[in-house]
Amino acid sequence: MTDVLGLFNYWIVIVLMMTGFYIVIARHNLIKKLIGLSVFQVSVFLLYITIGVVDGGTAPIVAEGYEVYSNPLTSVLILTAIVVGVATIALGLALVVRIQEEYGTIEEDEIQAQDHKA
Amino acid sequence: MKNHVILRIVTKLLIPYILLYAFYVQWHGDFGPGGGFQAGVIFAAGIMLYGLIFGLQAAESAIRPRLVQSGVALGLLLYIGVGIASMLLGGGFLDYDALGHDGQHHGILLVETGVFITVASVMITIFYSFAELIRRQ
Amino acid sequence: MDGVREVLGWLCIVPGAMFCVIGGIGLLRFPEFYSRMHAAGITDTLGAALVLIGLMFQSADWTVAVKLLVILFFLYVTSPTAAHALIHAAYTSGHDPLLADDGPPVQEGDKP
Amino acid sequence: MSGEQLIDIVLLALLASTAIAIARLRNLLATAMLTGIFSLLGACWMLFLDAPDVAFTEAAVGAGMSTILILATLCVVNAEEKPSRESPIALVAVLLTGGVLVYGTLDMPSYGDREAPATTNPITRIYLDSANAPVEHEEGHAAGSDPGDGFAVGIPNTVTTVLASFRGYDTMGETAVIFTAGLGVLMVLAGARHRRPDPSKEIDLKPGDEGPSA
Repeated sequence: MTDVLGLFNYWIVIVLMMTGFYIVIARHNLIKKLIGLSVFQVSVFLLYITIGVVDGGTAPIVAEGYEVYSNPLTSVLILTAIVVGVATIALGLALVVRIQEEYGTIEEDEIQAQDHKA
Repeated sequence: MKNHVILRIVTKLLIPYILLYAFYVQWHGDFGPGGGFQAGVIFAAGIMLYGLIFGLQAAESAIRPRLVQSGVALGLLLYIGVGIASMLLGGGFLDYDALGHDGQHHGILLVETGVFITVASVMITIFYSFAELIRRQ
Repeated sequence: MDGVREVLGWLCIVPGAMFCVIGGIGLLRFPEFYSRMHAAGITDTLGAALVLIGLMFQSADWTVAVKLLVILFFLYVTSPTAAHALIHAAYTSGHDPLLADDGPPVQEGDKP
Repeated sequence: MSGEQLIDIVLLALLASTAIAIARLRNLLATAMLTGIFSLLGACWMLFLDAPDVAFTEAAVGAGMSTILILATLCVVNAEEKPSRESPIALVAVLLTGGVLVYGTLDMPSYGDREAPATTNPITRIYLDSANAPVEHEEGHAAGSDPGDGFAVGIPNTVTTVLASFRGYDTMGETAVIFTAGLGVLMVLAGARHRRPDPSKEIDLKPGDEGPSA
């Protein structure tokens, strides 16, 4: 088998990704779907950071006495992604509040039932 | 939340340190981990703590919703203003070398302050609008 | 001097870690909410404090030690308050504690 | 099995178990708390992977802000997740995609080795060198204009340098995203203030057609 320890990180990231994916698909509660989405996002962040790691390297802050640094580029990408992720989650939650006000429920199947009826 | 004496005293003790830490994170972003986003979120968390413990009225009188909503646009304006300024001074858009001798330093600090204002104001407006809904219920 | 600091550091970190483990086990084993909160309290205050003090001994230079001291102060103020807020909220929302003469606790076979 | 790998595996196991607990739990309040714990564990793991800036943001934003937002929504909505029949198709689809992804990672570089293309790429070296080279070049030398000899920014924290100086335009776009998200929440929720709290009394909530919630 290829070195399990080396690829172990990626497999766990995939497990997290699939759990988030499952929550978004299988659960009918809208808030649960948003939480599933944020789980999925965190796993993508961890995937990028795992790619950027260098053995024996320190944080990408240049200081005397340290020569090997981990990759700063992946960190920058993820910094942007985290904040955008929270912005979208906040908007999604505001919409959930409005949906609950209009439909009286946040279960996806009940909402669809009301839509077909109206 | 009025009768929590211990919580009120501890928050009165902690909030100055939280806000001070937010500014430290903001301006220390060049040398250590930190920057505009984290500082904005920490600042907003300090205000939210104040709002939760001392009530929405106290928080809204401390930081007016009008001021915060203008802060949302102000931060972005500051960011784009730095870009335009560097264009007027001869460099390209958002090219901080044109801002003078130590242009990179000043440019990055100004830009991070713009991000700080926008992120802090957005998080506080979201908190105010949710708290408004809870209070109306 | 460094050897002594190193040993002192480990002398603090290992018991701190042990207290955290004990707190965790207490969290699982105790029958109901209030005793569990007591166990969680141990992990927060004593375990974390000992680990922090141990790290202070082992820190390379003074700035790191001062930062750890500030963290210790912050932890000493927030974690008991958090525990207080949690228990106060539980008590006011009518979650009454399991007293000694209440007979067998929730799970059978466990002596209260 | 060095000590570091042990910490790595324990943190990953905690992360995976928290994610599975989030998937299985019915009680929304407990799920909100678990999301906070999940983000905090993610932040711990990012710190372990030598990315302190990202760990800082993930902890402040993920554990702090999104948990507060979800709790606020739960306060307003206070709904309980109703047990619903879960179709096995979802599980099959998830397992299938997971299997294909795992197969995909088989020839990725192993964790942290130095010959990985991401680290040996010259671009990374340029960004790292740009941080500590002292600023001595003359005016008008536009940063990033000629990546050949590298450009000096003189700020130790490479992540902030790349974020604000080299990718300044992207960060501006990102601040615009936060601006629009704040605006969106304001417009969506501010509308609630003008409607009467009691939706049953039907006045022309929506001009023309009859509101669904009558």
